[in-house]
Amino acid sequence: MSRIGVFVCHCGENIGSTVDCQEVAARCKQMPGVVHSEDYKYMCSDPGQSMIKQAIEEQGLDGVVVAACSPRMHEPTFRRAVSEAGLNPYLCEMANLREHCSWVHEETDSTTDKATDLVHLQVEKVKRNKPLQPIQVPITKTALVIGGGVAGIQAALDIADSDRKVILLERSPSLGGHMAQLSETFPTLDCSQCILTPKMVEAARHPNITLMTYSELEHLEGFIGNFKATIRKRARKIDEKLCTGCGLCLQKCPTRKISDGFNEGLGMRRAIYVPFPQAVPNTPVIDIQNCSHFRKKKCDRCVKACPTDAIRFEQQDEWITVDVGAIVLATGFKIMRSDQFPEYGYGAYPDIIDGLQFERLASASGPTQGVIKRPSDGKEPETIVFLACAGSRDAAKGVKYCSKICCMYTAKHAMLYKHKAPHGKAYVFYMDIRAAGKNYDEFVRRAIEEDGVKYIRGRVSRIYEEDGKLIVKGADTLLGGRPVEIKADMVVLATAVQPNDGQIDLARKIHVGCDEYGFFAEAHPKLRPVETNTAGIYLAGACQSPRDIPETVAQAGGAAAKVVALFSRDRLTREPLVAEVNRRPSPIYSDCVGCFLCETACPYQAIGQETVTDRDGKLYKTMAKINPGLCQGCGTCVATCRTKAIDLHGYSNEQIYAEIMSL
Amino acid sequence: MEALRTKAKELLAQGEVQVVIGYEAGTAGVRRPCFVRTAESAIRLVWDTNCIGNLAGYLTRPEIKRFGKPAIVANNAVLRSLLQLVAERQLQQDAVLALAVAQDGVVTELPTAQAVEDYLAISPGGLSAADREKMEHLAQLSREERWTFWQRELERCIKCYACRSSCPMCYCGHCTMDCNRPQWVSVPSHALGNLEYHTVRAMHLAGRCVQCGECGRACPVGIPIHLLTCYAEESVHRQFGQQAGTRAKLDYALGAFRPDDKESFIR
Amino acid sequence: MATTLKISAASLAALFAVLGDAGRRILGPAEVDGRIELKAVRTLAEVAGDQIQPVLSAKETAFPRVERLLSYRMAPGKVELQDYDPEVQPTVLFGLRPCEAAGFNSLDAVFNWDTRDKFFNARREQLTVVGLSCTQADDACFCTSVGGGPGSTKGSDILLTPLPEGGYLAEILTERGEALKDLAPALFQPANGEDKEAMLAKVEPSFEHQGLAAKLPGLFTSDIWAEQSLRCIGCGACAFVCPTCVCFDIQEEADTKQGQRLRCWDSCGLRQFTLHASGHNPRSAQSERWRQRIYHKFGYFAERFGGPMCVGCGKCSRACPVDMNLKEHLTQVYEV
Amino acid sequence: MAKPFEPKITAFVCNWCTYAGADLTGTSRIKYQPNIRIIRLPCTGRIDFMLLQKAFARGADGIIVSGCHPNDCHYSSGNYHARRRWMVFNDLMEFMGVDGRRVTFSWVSAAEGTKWAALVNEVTDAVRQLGPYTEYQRLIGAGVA
Repeated sequence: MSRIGVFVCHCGENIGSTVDCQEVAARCKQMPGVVHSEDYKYMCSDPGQSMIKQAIEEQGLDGVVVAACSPRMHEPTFRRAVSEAGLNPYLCEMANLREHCSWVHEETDSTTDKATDLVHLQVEKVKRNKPLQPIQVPITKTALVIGGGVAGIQAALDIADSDRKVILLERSPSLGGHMAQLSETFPTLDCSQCILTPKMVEAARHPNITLMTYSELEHLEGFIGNFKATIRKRARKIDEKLCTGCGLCLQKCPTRKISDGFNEGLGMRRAIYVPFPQAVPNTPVIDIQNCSHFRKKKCDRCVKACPTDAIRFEQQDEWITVDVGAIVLATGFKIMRSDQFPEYGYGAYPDIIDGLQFERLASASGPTQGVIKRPSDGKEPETIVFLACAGSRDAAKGVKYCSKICCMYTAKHAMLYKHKAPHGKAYVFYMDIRAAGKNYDEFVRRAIEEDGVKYIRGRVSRIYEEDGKLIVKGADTLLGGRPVEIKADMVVLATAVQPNDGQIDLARKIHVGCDEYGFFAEAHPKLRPVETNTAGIYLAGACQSPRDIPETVAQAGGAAAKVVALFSRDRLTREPLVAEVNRRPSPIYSDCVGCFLCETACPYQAIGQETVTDRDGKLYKTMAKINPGLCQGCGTCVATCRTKAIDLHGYSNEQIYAEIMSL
Repeated sequence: MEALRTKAKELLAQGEVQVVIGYEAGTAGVRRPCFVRTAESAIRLVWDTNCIGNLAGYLTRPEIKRFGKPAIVANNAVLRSLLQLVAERQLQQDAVLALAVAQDGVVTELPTAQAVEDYLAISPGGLSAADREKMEHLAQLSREERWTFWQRELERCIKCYACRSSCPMCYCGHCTMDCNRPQWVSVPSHALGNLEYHTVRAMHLAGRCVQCGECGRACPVGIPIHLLTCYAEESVHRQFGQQAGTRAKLDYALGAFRPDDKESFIR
Repeated sequence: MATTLKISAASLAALFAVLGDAGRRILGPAEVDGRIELKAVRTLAEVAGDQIQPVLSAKETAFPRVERLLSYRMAPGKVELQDYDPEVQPTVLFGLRPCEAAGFNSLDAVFNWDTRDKFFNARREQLTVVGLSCTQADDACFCTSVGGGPGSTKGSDILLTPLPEGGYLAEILTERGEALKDLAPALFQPANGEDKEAMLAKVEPSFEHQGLAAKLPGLFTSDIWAEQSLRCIGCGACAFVCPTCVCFDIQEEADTKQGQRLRCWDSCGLRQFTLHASGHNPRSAQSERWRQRIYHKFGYFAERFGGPMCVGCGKCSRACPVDMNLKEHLTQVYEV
Repeated sequence: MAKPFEPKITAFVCNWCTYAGADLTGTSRIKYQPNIRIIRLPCTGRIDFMLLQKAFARGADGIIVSGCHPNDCHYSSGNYHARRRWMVFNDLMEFMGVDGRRVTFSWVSAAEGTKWAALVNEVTDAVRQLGPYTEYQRLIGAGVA
């Protein structure tokens, strides 16, 4: 017979005012197996915890139910207390009398009845609890950072500087990400490349960092401390070891008119190319969709031009498997494209551009060498209209959130334009100016007050072309909605920041959650902002939600700190609430029949197989085996298993059954 | 029938298989399972339209496995069971030689699961027209009438487990019904125990039932229990597309999902 | 004490009304949705005529498939037990075949062997068996091989045998039968040397049960059990329909505070029947379970009670999903 | 006078969304009817249909099953597996004539404290309206001699 102790907490008035705690404690004494039951004002307080410990020692309790607040609140507290009294911590359960009872019901008999039932449920459960030992797993002290933008670079450098190995993965041919495309950065207007490229170079040269560009994560299995990542290294068609980055091949390539992605379609590149002059690594890539060698089976000019014979048309993609202990997701963002806006012509007008295109126009290394020119005719615009919140905070566009960076970069864009063309006119349509950040509001004020950018509060309802001008029709809501019409030469849309392409697929591959928009979900919005719900996978930068550079860098450092903290230990301790395939004496060995229907139901690939052989080594039985390191304890396999050979520690069949039977 | 006997004789004589699982003449015209282990006794085998039982259940029984490699006289139900058993790793791909017998008595040797799959692709079996009619009739009744119908039927159940024992997919050594810690399903054949038993059985066969109807035929008290498992299987097929016993590779609908699975009842 | 009388069809029909008025429940073979079941009837017309026998046996009337033995309630430091006394209505089992009627003799023997089973006897004492001799038999029948016959009086309180000229010969065999007759003595007439055998079915003996019993000790290690049981799928249908099988399982249905103890049918054919908690199973193969079934019925039981625990009704053979024909199997054993 | 009928509602919820959502209901002090008893499980994927069956066998008049919205599962796909299982179970229950109005499946996230309270109230009211589930409860003890 069990010896269960029940401890009913009043939580001050929180429980006590609607539940008759004394009565609940008295009724619990009548429950079979309960040998001790008492109530107290604050069970979580020191004296409260001492009561529990004392009862365990004096009464020889073999199970404890604390009827108090939500177990999500104080379960660790009471489990610790119980273990300090020498009882296995997993022999303690909590009945949620506060959040699920006293706070949601009035003071009536039925509330006290319900409280009693809730305790009874846990009493029956705890009788069937088993002492559990934490699971220890080793840690592979190498991190995988996915994404080679500023977030990934920073995270990789911070981890590498702590003397841990890092694999930095980038899907494009070069590190740099969106930051490499930017002209100047707010609020200091320092040149983006000037501050980023040294970091890129440092990352590439760092002895602890293995750089893998033009590569993507294909498959991930494993668990915190013990991931196995399969990486697809795409063929550049260049022998990276031989290539010196001299660039002769680039000049000889006859296919020149390919829209240049780095320049956001505003420039051209060749079929063999380096995305931008400061690319890291500085090794070209052959774009086989456009290369004549692959399209027409002729042309080998690059081969002839190459002084080191580094061109490898036959080169194939490689799949590389690496063991890593932690993963930082820094996959960045994309922006909504201007063709998403019917009211602005669905992208039909070439002079309606998005923010990243403007960055390229303003960049000294851009297609116009930093001179702002209209894409349509190359003329320098005399009037530019900037539209903030293009798509953001717009439920109809599926983007209910604020993209956060647009207010600042729009001010920056207007300011840059005014610096380049002091006589030009710059208008900004905005909904609200959100410039919360160090020196941010000052920056916007400067644009307005010093540089004469005209801010109009209101939305633009329509843009159309007339006589070579873009007619921007809007309203000034500060002037009572007075219609405003501006004849502009160019319009810049500060389009919404969105999760990167393929992010949801990646999330699924690595088993992390996404929010409703597809941004990676953090484990807790406030208290665990750089962790995901999958242990060992951390977040940095705009893949989680829109962020500016300082925030991104700070978060990357935070994620790196988490990785380094994880790697500071040799072994990892995990909660033992995992599933297990039962064992029986021979000749049965287990109730598992080896149908492996559970295998695909497991979200973590934690189910493998085990063979049982007889004394002569002959195969007797093949059955499922759950890797306790991989298992996260969801219990989907338990519900799938027909023979009930699988059970889940902490939520076992016997425990749940007993709970139901107590009702 | 002669073709079958000749084939069996040949296979046994050449030692290609050690046992042929087939049908023989039983009491009063009944066709019952038999296990032919010598070429001489191949004469026992019969094949006619009365050979409707699903013999595949014997493939996983230790008593039969002991003989060595089996050939099995196969109607469509046997073939589908065979594929599902391979998918569920209860049989190796080429562990069984299936002897598919057509209406005209022509015997086709199907040595691998792949061959069975190809053969079934041409002539898939499925729910019989009579069963489909019964099922549709039930579906048209009101919810209360269906409840009454099933309660009246299940009342007769004596829990002899003939349904379970006859089912080729009920190969589990330790059935849920035998779990007593905890006792998920009431053992006695009282009203609750019977309802629980048959619900669990149907759920456990959802996505796995090859719709052979063997359980219904086996029931000594004539409960059309196969309608339950067949319905669960139909439900899976209708909602998710998978069909048990059509592929040798496991494709268990309830061990998979699509993020956009459509339902209309979750609030 | 046996007296032989006669009763006309009309009088028999009238007897039903008398029994009903006397508060007797009458159970008889009747048609339900095309099946023959033993069910409550009020008139002779409801009783199915042209049929061999129902699938399930009448043992359920004394040994139900699930019956409560006791219930209990737990409180801190104590358990309150409550005994259970079955309440049974006086019942007439009308139209049981002689084989099924004979089955009650087996049940009586087991349930009163070393201890008087309260539950069985409470129900059994309320039963009056009115047997009805067989005018037809099928390939499963073998009563004559196990000491019975289509007109055997074993186990019946009254045995009715149809007569060619109509009506029935009524053998009043026991006090219970006498008491039933005395409810309406005027409905019966004295017999007049009618030929009981005239309409009886012909069931040729296939083997001889004492001879079979004598053979068994030497056949324990024979291959015949494995050979015969190859197609056996190990369900419990045979035992559950059998009028003499008495094995049961005790189940406890309980929650945290109260529970009841139930007795349910069980079968030696089921693998779990002998499965130990350790995982060891002394009868792990189906052949061993099949052998046990035969040995129990024709060996051990016969040693203890002087005759086989089988009435040759053939219910098991008819219920078997894979045609395990008992007559055929026993004949094989006998002929070894 | 006999006490008016109060339905017995059993809920099976996942730890990460609905249990947390119900916690939020509490923290927000939103009131709902006290008929419900919650059984906490790690994930809807753990919720075997036999749990529901057993709850009815214990005399539940109504059952709530709830977990994370699709795409929000703490275990990434436990709820998707659960959804499929329920889709078949729901269908089978209907075929067997079990009263589908007695079982409510729902998604309640950790942020939906209000939804939880509304759901519990709706289900409690609806089941009170339906009355005790006598059809099923009649089975308890039936068939025992």
